[in-house]
Amino acid sequence: MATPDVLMRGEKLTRRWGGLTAVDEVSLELARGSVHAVIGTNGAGKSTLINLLSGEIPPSSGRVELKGVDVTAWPQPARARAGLGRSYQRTTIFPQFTVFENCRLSAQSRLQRPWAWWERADACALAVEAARGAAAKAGLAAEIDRPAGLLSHGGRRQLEIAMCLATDPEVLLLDEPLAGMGAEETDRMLELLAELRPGHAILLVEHDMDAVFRVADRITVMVNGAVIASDAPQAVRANPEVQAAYLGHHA
Amino acid sequence: MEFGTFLVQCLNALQYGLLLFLVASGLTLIFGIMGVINLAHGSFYMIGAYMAYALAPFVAKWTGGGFFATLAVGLVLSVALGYVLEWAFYSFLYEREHLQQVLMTYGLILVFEELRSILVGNDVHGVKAPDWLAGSIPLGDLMTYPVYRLFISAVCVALAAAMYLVLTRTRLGMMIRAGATNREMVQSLGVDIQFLYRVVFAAGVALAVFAGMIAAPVSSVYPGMGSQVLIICFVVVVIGGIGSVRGALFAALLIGLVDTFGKVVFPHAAGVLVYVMMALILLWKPDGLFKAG
Amino acid sequence: MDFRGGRNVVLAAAVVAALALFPLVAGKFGIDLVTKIMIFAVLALSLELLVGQTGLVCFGQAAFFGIGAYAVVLATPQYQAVSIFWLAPLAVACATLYALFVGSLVLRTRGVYFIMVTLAFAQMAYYVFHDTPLGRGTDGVYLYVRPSAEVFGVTLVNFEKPVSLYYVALAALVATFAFLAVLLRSRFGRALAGIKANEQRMRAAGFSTYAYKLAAFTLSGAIAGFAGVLFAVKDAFVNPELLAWHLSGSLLVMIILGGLGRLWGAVIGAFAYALLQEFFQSQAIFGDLAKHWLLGLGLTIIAMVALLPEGLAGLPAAVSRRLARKPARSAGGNA
Amino acid sequence: MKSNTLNRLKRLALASAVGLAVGVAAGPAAAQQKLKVGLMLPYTGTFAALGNAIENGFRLAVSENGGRLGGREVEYFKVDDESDPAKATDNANKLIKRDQVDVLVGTVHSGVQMGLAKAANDNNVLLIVPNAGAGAVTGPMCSTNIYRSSFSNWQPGYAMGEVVAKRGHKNVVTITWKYAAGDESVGGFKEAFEKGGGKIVKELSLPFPNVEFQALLTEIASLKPDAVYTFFAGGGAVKFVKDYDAAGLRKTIPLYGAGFLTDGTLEAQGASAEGLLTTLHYADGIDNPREKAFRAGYAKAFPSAPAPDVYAVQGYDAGQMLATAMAATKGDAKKFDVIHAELSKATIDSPRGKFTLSKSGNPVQDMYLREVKGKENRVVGIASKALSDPSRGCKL
Repeated sequence: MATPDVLMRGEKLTRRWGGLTAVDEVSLELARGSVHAVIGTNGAGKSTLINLLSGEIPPSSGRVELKGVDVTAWPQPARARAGLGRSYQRTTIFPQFTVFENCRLSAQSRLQRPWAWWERADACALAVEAARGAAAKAGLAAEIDRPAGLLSHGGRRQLEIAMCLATDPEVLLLDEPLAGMGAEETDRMLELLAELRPGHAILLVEHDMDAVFRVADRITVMVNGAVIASDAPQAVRANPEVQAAYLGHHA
Repeated sequence: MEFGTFLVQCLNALQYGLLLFLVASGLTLIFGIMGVINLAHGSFYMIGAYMAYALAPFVAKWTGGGFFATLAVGLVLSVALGYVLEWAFYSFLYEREHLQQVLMTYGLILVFEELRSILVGNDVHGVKAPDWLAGSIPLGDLMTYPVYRLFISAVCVALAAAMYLVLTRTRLGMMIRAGATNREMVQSLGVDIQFLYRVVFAAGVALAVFAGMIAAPVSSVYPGMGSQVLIICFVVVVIGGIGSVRGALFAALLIGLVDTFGKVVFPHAAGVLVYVMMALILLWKPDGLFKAG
Repeated sequence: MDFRGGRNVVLAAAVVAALALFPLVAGKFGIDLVTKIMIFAVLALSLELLVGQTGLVCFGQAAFFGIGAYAVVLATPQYQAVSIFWLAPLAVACATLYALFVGSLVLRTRGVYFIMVTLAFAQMAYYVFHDTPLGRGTDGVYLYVRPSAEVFGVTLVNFEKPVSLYYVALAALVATFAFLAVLLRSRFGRALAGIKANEQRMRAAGFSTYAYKLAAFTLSGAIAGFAGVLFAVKDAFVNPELLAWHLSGSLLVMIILGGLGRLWGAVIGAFAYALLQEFFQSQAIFGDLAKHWLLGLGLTIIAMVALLPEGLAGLPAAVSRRLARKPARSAGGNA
Repeated sequence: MKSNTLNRLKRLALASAVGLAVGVAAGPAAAQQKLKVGLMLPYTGTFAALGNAIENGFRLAVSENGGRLGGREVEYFKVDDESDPAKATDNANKLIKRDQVDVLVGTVHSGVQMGLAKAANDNNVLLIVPNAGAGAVTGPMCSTNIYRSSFSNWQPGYAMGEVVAKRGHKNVVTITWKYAAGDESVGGFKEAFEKGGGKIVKELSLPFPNVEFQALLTEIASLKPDAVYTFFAGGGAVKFVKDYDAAGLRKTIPLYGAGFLTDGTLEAQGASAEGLLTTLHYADGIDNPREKAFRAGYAKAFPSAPAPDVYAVQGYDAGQMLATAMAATKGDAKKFDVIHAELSKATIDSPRGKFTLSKSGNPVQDMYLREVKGKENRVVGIASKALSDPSRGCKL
C-alpha cells in the first residue's frame, strides 16, 4: 500500500455557537481500510465534529472533502447519497416500523424513484436484499419482523448500525455505537467493525477505551473542541499530554 | 403627501403598531416559552374588550370607580382566568403534539364566543373613555388628535419598557428567557417549570385582556373582534420570531406602518400587503427577524 | 396497516356499494348532503396526506380548496358552458401552483411556526379574493352555467342533475382514496412515513426531505383544488369564506375526529363532523340551545382532544385498553 | 304541532342511526295542505338580532291574516344561516330539499343571499328577501320567483347623492369597506351626486371588516373635501362615527351616510352621532296610523322583544307581499307568472309608507332623510320620492 486511499478529509473545521467554540480548527483524514477513533471528554466537540462531517450543521469555517470532492456546501442528504453513512449517539430509529422496514427504508435511499407512485415500495428486490443483508450483518436476522420500538437497548444500537449499513456507505461515522451495550454485544459489534474495515473508511467516536484500543488504527484526542493528539494507538497512550487531560482518569 | 400629513400618519402607524404589540407579546411569550400554539389568544383580547364594557356598571356600583377601576378589576380577573385556564386546559397540552394544541384552542375559541353571546349578547357597544382623556389636541388646520390614542401609545410604551426590565433585570425574567431557549436546562436548574408556565400564561392572558380593555374606547366592542386580532398577531409573531419580545415590538411597528400607508397608497391591495411583506421576510429569514435562542 | 388481508377490502367494497345504492332510497336532500360530505371527504383526504402521513400540520388547506373553486367560476364565461376536461385541469393547476409557492416558503419553517405560516398564507389568498378586483368582491360569484362533459358530441355527465353530481363525487372519492392508498405503499409514500417518524434519520440516510415534503405539500394542494372544483360545480357559487381559516380549522377537526394516520379516518371524520353539526343544530333535541350549537361543538372538540386523541378510528383500541386496564401507549413516538 | 315534532325526532333518530337517511322521511302528499314557509335567517352571530326581528315581523303579518295565506295554513321551518356564505347553498338545501318548503324567506347577509338566490332559482322556489341589499339579486339574478321587501344598496346611496348635491357641496370624499354592499352604495351615491354637478375627489376604502380608520381619517383631513359620504354598518359604523368625531372632523367636514350608519348603533355611538344625516326607507317618527298600528300589534305579539325596527318592518312586509301573492294564486306558490303579475301591480301598505314593486321585484319606495336626535333617527323629510332601483342586468 503506497498512499492510503483517503475517502474523507476535514480541513481546519471550526464551529462556533455564539461565543463558544465547539470545534476548533480540527483536521483529519479517513482512509479506506482503517478505523479512526476520536476520543475526548463529554463536551469535547466529538458529536459536533461528526455533525460537521455529515453535513447536519454547516461549519463556521473550514472545508470538508468526500472522495476527493469539496462537499462543504452540500446538504446532508447529498453527502449521504455520495457514500457517507452515520449513526447517532442517541438512538434515532423509526420506532413504529419493523426492523425490516427500518432497514428497507434506509436502503431505499439508494433507489428512491419517488415518481413511481404505483410501485409497491417492498417490491424493490434490491432494497429488500440490502435491508436483509444489513440486518443480518448487524445480528438482527432473528428479529427482523419485530417493531423496532420493542427492541432491547442493545438491539436498537444494532439497528442503528444496520440502518447505516443498509445505505451501502463507503465512509462510516459512528457516534458511540457501543454505548449501553453488554460485553457480548460489544464483542459482536467490534467483530463487525473489523469485518467492515477492509472496504470502508470508519470514524469511531467512543467512550469505551478498551474497545477503542482494540480496533482503532489511529486515534485523535479532543479537548475543548481542539485536537491535542492524533497518532497511532500506542503513541497516543504514551502521550503525556493525553494522559494528563484524559486517560489519567481511567488509569 | 404633505409632510405634516405624513407625520400624522406615522403617529397613527405607531399607535396601531404599539397596540398590536401589546396583544402579540403575550402570544409570542406563550409560544416561545411553553411551546403551545394558542389560537384562543384573540379571544382573550375580545374578552378584555367585553369586560371593559360589561364590568363597568358593576364596578361603578360596588366601588364607585370609573374606567381605571374597571381596568384594575379586569386585570385581576384576567390573571385569575389565565391561571385557571392553564390548570384546566393547557397544562396537559405541553407533552402533546402541536396539532392537538391547535384543536383544543380552536375548541376554546368556539366556547368563548358562544359564552360571550349568551352572557352579553351579540350587540355592538361603545365604551366611554375617562373624561380627562376624552379631549383632542389640534393637529394642522382641520384635524385633531384624540388624547386617548396618545394615552394608549404611552401605556403601551410604558408596558414595553416594564417588560424589558422584567425580562432583563429580574430572576423571573432570566428564567423566562432561559425557558424560551432551552426548556431542559431550566428544568435541570431546579426551577419549578410548572409554576413558571402558569405565571407566563397568566401574564400572556393578562396582556391580551388588558390590550382589549384599553382598546375598547377606540375600537368599540363587537363580536368577531377576537379572530381579526388573532390572525394579525400570528403575522407579528411570524415576522418577529417566536418567543422574541423585541421581535414582536419591531414586527408590530412594521405592520403598523405597512397597514397605515398601504391603505392610503394602495387601497385595493391593503388587505394583502401585510401578508406579502411576511412572505418576503420569510424568504429572507425563515425563522423571523429575531429568533429567540 | 390499512390493506393487509382481505377483510378491509371487503369492508371498503361494502361501503362503496352502499354509497352507490344510496340515491335509490334517498330523497333529494339526502343525496345533496352526502354529495357535499363526499367532497369534503376528498378535501379531508388531501389534508390527511399532509398531517397524518407526512406529519406536517397545515392550517391553511382551505386556501387551495377555495382557489380550485374560484378558478372554475372565474374561468367560465358568463353564458357559455365550458368543457370540464380543460376547466378542471386548469383549476387544479392554479391550486397546485399556489401550493408549490406556499410550500417552498413554509417548508423552510418547522413546528408551531409552520402552522402559523400556513395559516397566514391562506389568509393572504383569502384577502386576494376578498378585497381585490380579481375576486369580484365579498358577496361571491356565481357560476351561471355548469361545465359540460362532452366527448365527440356525446354528453358523458350532466352536471345539472344532482344524482349525476352524486356519482361524480363518489367516483372522485373512490379514485382519490385508491390513489392515495397506492401512493402510500410506494417508495414515495414510505419516504413520507419515514419523514413523519424521524426526519433527521431520513436526511442522514440520503433523502432530500425538503423535496419530498414539497412534493407532498403540492400534491395535497392539488387534491384540495380538485375538491374545490367539485364544490364549485355542485354549488355553482363561490365566496371568499371558502378560503377562510374556519374551514381549515374544521378540516383539522374532521381528520382528528376520524383518526390520524389512517386514510379512512379522514373519510369517517368528514361524515362524523357533518352529522355532529346536524346534531347540535337540531332544535328537536336542543330546543333554544340549538342557537348556541357552536358551544356544543367546541366542548366536543375539547373533550375529544382530552379523552380521545386517536380519534374515532382509535376508539375500539381505546375501549379495549380501558377494559383491559392497560396503560395507553403513546401515539406519537418521537415526533 | 306535536306530531310534527315527533316526526322530526324520528327523522333525526333515523339520521343518526343510518347516518344518511335524513332526506328519506320527507313524506309525500300528506303535508300538501299546509303552506310550508322556510325561514333562512341568521340566528347566531353578529346578525342574530336582525334575524329575530325579521322573523317576528313576518309572523305578525301572517297571524294578522289568521295564520293562513291563500287559504293554506302556514307551517314554519327554520334554518340558521350563520351569516356564513360558505354554507349558504347547504343551508338553503336543508329547506328546499329536506323540508321541501313552498316559499323561502331570507336573508340578511348579502353573500349568503347570493347562494340562497342561486339555490331558489335552481330549484324553482319562491323567494322573498327581507333584508340583503345585494344589487345582483334584483339585477342579473332577477326572476319571477324572487322578490325583495327591503331595499337595494343602491337606493339609499342614490337618495343621499341627490341630497348632498342639493345642499351645495361640490367636492366629496367617499369612504366604505371594500366589499359589494359598500361599492354599490357608493356607486348609487356617485351616480346621483355627479348628475347634480358634484365631484368625487377620492374614493377611500379599507378591507372588510377592518376597523382601523385612523389612517384614512388623516387622508380625509388632508384632502379637505366639502363633505364625506360613507357606508358602514354594525361595529364598523359605531367605530367610524366615533373616530370621525374624535379626529375633530365632525365639526369641520359634514358626514352623510346610508341609514345603516346610525341604525341599531346609536346606543354605542353616543353623542358622536348627534345631528348626523342619513337616508333610509324607514325612520323614527313617521307617525302614520299604519305605523302606529304595526308598533302596537308588534308590542302585543312579542312583549319581550325589543321595539320594532327597520328589520321588523321588512319582515312584516315580506309577510304582506307573500299574503298578496298567495291570495292571487289561491295558495299555489309555483305559479310564478301569476305572482309576478300580481306583485307588479300591487301596492303594499307598509308601516314605512305605501310602496309598489318594480318589474325586477324590488320596492319602489320613498327614501327618508333622517337626522339623529338623541337615540332616534327622526324624519326630516323625503330625500327621494318613489325611488326605483335601476336593476341593471335584469331581463324581466
